[in-house]
Amino acid sequence: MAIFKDKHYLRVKLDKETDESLWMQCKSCGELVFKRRVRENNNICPYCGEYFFLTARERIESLIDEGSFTDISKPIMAADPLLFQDTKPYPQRIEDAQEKTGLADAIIIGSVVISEIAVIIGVMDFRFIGGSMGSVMGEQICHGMEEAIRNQCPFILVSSSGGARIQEGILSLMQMAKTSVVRAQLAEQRLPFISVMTYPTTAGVQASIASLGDVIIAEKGAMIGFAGRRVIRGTIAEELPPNYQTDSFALEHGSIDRVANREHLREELSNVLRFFVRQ
Amino acid sequence: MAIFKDKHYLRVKLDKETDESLWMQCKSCGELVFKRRVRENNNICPYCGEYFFLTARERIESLIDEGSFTDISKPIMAADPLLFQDTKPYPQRIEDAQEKTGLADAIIIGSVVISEIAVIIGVMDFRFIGGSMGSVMGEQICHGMEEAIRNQCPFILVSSSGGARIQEGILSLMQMAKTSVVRAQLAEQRLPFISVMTYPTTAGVQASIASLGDVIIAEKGAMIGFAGRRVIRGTIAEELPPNYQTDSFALEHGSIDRVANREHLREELSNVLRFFVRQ
Amino acid sequence: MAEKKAIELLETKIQELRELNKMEEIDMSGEILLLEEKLEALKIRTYSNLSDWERVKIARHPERPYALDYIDKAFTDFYELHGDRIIGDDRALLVGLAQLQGKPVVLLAQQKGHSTEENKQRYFGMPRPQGYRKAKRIMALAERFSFPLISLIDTPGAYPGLEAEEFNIGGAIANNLLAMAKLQTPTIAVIIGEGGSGGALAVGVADRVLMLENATYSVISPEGASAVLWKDKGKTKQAANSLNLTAEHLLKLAVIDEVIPEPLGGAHKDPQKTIASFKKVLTRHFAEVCDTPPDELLAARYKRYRSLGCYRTLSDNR
Amino acid sequence: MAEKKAIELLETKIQELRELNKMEEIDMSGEILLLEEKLEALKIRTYSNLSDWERVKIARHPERPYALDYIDKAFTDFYELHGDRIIGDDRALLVGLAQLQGKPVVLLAQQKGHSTEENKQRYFGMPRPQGYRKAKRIMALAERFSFPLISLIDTPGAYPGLEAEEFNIGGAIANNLLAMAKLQTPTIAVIIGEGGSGGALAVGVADRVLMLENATYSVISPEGASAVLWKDKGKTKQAANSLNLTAEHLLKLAVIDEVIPEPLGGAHKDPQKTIASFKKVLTRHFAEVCDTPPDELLAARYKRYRSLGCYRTLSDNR
Ligand SMILES: [Zn+2]
Ligand SMILES: [Zn+2]
Repeated sequence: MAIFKDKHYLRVKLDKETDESLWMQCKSCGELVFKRRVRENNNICPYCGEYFFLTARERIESLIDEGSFTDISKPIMAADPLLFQDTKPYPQRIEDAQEKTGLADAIIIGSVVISEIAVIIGVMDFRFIGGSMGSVMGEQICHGMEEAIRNQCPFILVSSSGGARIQEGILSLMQMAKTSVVRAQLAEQRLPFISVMTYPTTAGVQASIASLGDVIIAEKGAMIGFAGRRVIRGTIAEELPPNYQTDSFALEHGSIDRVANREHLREELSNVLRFFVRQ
Repeated sequence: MAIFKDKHYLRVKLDKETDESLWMQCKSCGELVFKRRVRENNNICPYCGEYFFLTARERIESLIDEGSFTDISKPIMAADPLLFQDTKPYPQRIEDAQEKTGLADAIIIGSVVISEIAVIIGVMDFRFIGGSMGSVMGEQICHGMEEAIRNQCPFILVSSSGGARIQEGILSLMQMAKTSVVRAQLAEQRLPFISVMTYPTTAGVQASIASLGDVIIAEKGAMIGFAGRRVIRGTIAEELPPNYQTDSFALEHGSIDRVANREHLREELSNVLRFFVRQ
Repeated sequence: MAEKKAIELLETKIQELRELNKMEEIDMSGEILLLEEKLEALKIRTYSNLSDWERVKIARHPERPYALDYIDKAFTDFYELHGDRIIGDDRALLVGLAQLQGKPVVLLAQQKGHSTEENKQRYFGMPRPQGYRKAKRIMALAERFSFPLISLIDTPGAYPGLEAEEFNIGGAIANNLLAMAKLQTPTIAVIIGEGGSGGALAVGVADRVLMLENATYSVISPEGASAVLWKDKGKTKQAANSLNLTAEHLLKLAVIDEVIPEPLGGAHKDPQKTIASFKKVLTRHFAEVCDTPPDELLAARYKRYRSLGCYRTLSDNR
Repeated sequence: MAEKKAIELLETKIQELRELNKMEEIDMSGEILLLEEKLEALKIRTYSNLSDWERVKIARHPERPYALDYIDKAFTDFYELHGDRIIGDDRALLVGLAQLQGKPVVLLAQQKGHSTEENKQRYFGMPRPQGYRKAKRIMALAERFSFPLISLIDTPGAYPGLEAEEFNIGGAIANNLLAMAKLQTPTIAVIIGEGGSGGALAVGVADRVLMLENATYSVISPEGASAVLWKDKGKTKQAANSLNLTAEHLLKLAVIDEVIPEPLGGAHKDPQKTIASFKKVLTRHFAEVCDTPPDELLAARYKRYRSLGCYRTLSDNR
């Protein structure tokens, strides 16, 4: 675990795959695109508008005033309380994910400035075991909210998660309760919590902290819901509409406040934050 | 208005029609029934079980410990703030209803005992201009809740109303707000409010005080809802299910807590009150 | 009717003279002034004695400014919030954040459609339970952050339909009344068009209730009253005149606090002027409620609604 | 398997001897005693080392007592309340008032069906948003009247289906977690059968969390874990053993406070004894929480959930 040599262990390194070649082919439209151009375009294909995953660090950069990010994540990483082993031991899985992402776990907590407003932000990284929420993510989210309370500033959470970290069993389930009780403290303090749902915000994360925003904004193209297509088809063989669990489905059914394109998300946050922060 | 000669102006006299003959024909099954037998049976047809209207006073008697009723209604009656005249002047309509029912308006407020528990009860009388809620009913309901606060006892409201008293225009609409603000006081005082919905509990009454019970019990056969069949068919020509706005419809759609047969309503109230009254 | 035609003719004539006046060699300013005076007099004669039924028609006029027109012009930075978090997002009752005089406020706005397509989407301005529950959710937000709440009321009534009944529209309205009774933040309601019964009141319990001059607010529509009370669809005008549904009447009945003047002939004759008038009155009340301690507001709100109604006391010996 | 057969045989034999014993001239009591001792030893050997997967099967046993069995026997005067006041009345999550030791309590109870018909009605014990919102409504009632809240948890999970998604089941669960975090009344949750993930937790945030000996509580079913992690439906047993989903494990992980003993072989072997055991443990905790000032309860509840989880601290020089 050489990546943890300095205090800034959460600094994101460029994804190796990204560096191997200068060009990539868009999976959606098939066009060959210069990678840097995609990166500079918020990981959106300049030809067809398809969104590719943003790493947590890229996401942060895309949302904040330049250079305003300070990593304030707690210096923690996953333990292995259940000595869990599926196709590989859990510690091995963690190490692999850390190597791949340069992250300690699937979330970064940052102190940042958005349109001159200081906020605490938490951003998930889907590359890290599907952005799954285990003890570390739960603790980091709570830590983020507590930092917001300490600084009396807004809290933003950008979700990208398939749900709970199964390898931590019941302890990952308990993170739903844990983040909720701290969220109650944030409400008590009358501090705003803006929840941003991106692809995907599902299961345990959607059924807890992500759905508890004072304002909930979905990124265009997000997947939002509790039980996935596969589970529903497996359980009850029900016909599902084509827009099932898309951003438009969530908006139509009243689960979220707004949908924003990735390129407008920063402005969106700036617009909503202004109401909550007394100048 | 000779009926108001003494202080006990709200004492119900027997409905004249009831006294004209000893027998009545059930509209539902067609059987000829001895009227007294119907009356003693809570105005339920002993042959087919059809419910006939109960007067407010009959309703009270059917629910309380014998002899425990004291009329504590405010000594008020309708004014004519709008000088309203439809097919007849509003004061005339009021006088006719008073003559017919022996009531000052469409509700009685009583101090009563149910299974040895002292409660304040409000009971509407559908015979009085369709149990419509005008300024008097609004004031009486508030008065009843305030008496419950004064006595620190539960409040029960038995609704039987087609909605607002149109002849008082906007002032009747305002009774929805008026009863709601006083209901908030009752909640503040942590005193229970049991709402009993009978045939019919609709429009302005259903969309305000009647729907704000801590527990809502419908009498079997009640009609419960906001917009009547006629309005809906007039506006949008929609197909309505046969059980539209029945007690079963309300239960199925989660608008009420329970349905009770008329003959069990007293026991029902006794059962629920026991939870809220510390012995 | 004849007077309205005359007004239109005069207006056309004045316009023509103005065109002529633009040519350098012709000076018609004297004639124009004369005609304008005549027009003003005629307008006053025609519009200042509008019957209640005529006002009903003005309140429903399809060119009358709707909620979003006020939001666009009298507020800044409208940021709409969607959805009740339960069932759906009602398009007849919009909610959101906005700024008024540099202060954040929460808006509840009943919005009619300008086209058939839009009206279909907005259910002709008739909110469903989804709308009322969205409003209730946003009331909680207003309370948490001490945002004043401003309602713009313009609806024929709550939507009557099977789905609405299935989703307990009566209960939704009732719970909004209760929520607004207790809401720990300043609240202002403005009836800008039609104040249709419980569907209007469900967002209308407030510390200040203001009303446009030609808006209406009624327990039932004149058509409904005509059918229910007279059993005769032809008594609509009579019903309108009986219901006391205009701003003038409601001020006397102490149901509203102030009438917001409209241009002669109604808001649609000059939307800009109407909205300016709206803003002027609103901001005055807004400043007042924002300066009042919350406890006082709640006590006054309680007193206001507790005392609404009109009845006679019975003496013992009558 | 062979041991279970032996147990059944022994039980039959003892029963036969008891019949014989009833005849006056025959005294078999010595033999009976002997066999009973043998049976007990065999049972202990068989059942006290149940694998986690065996416990999963016991937790799901169709003859296991369900919520209403506990309500009937351990509480009095159950008075069910129906409906979420919004959409409908869920039959997989029952709520109501009841008395426990002469005190009124609010019950939340996940109820499975005993027959196919009943299971259809109860969605196999999988609550829909209607159920969770009904529970939330009743939490507010509990708070208003300071009724302690007791949850009986027994569900494979929240209902996965289109309707549930349309009605925002995730949001409904999330809002229950938040409500239970803040609830100003004593709360106890008892996992009596299956504690299926978020669907269980949504009524399970409490001051005390108790669990029947053979109940399970897990972030995912063994079948689900097998499919997701091993991509192999055959790894169910292995998944069950990995998930730490039994009461014994959960006590060690500080997720639950106490294990409620079951009769040997599981609750279904002796429901009466199970319910007595349940009542004994429950009432002890009930007395404790009722005697604790609300502020203290809330502070302890906060601390409890705030500290759940297990992670390593990174040192700077690793
Ligand atoms: Zn492309
Ligand atoms: Zn009959």
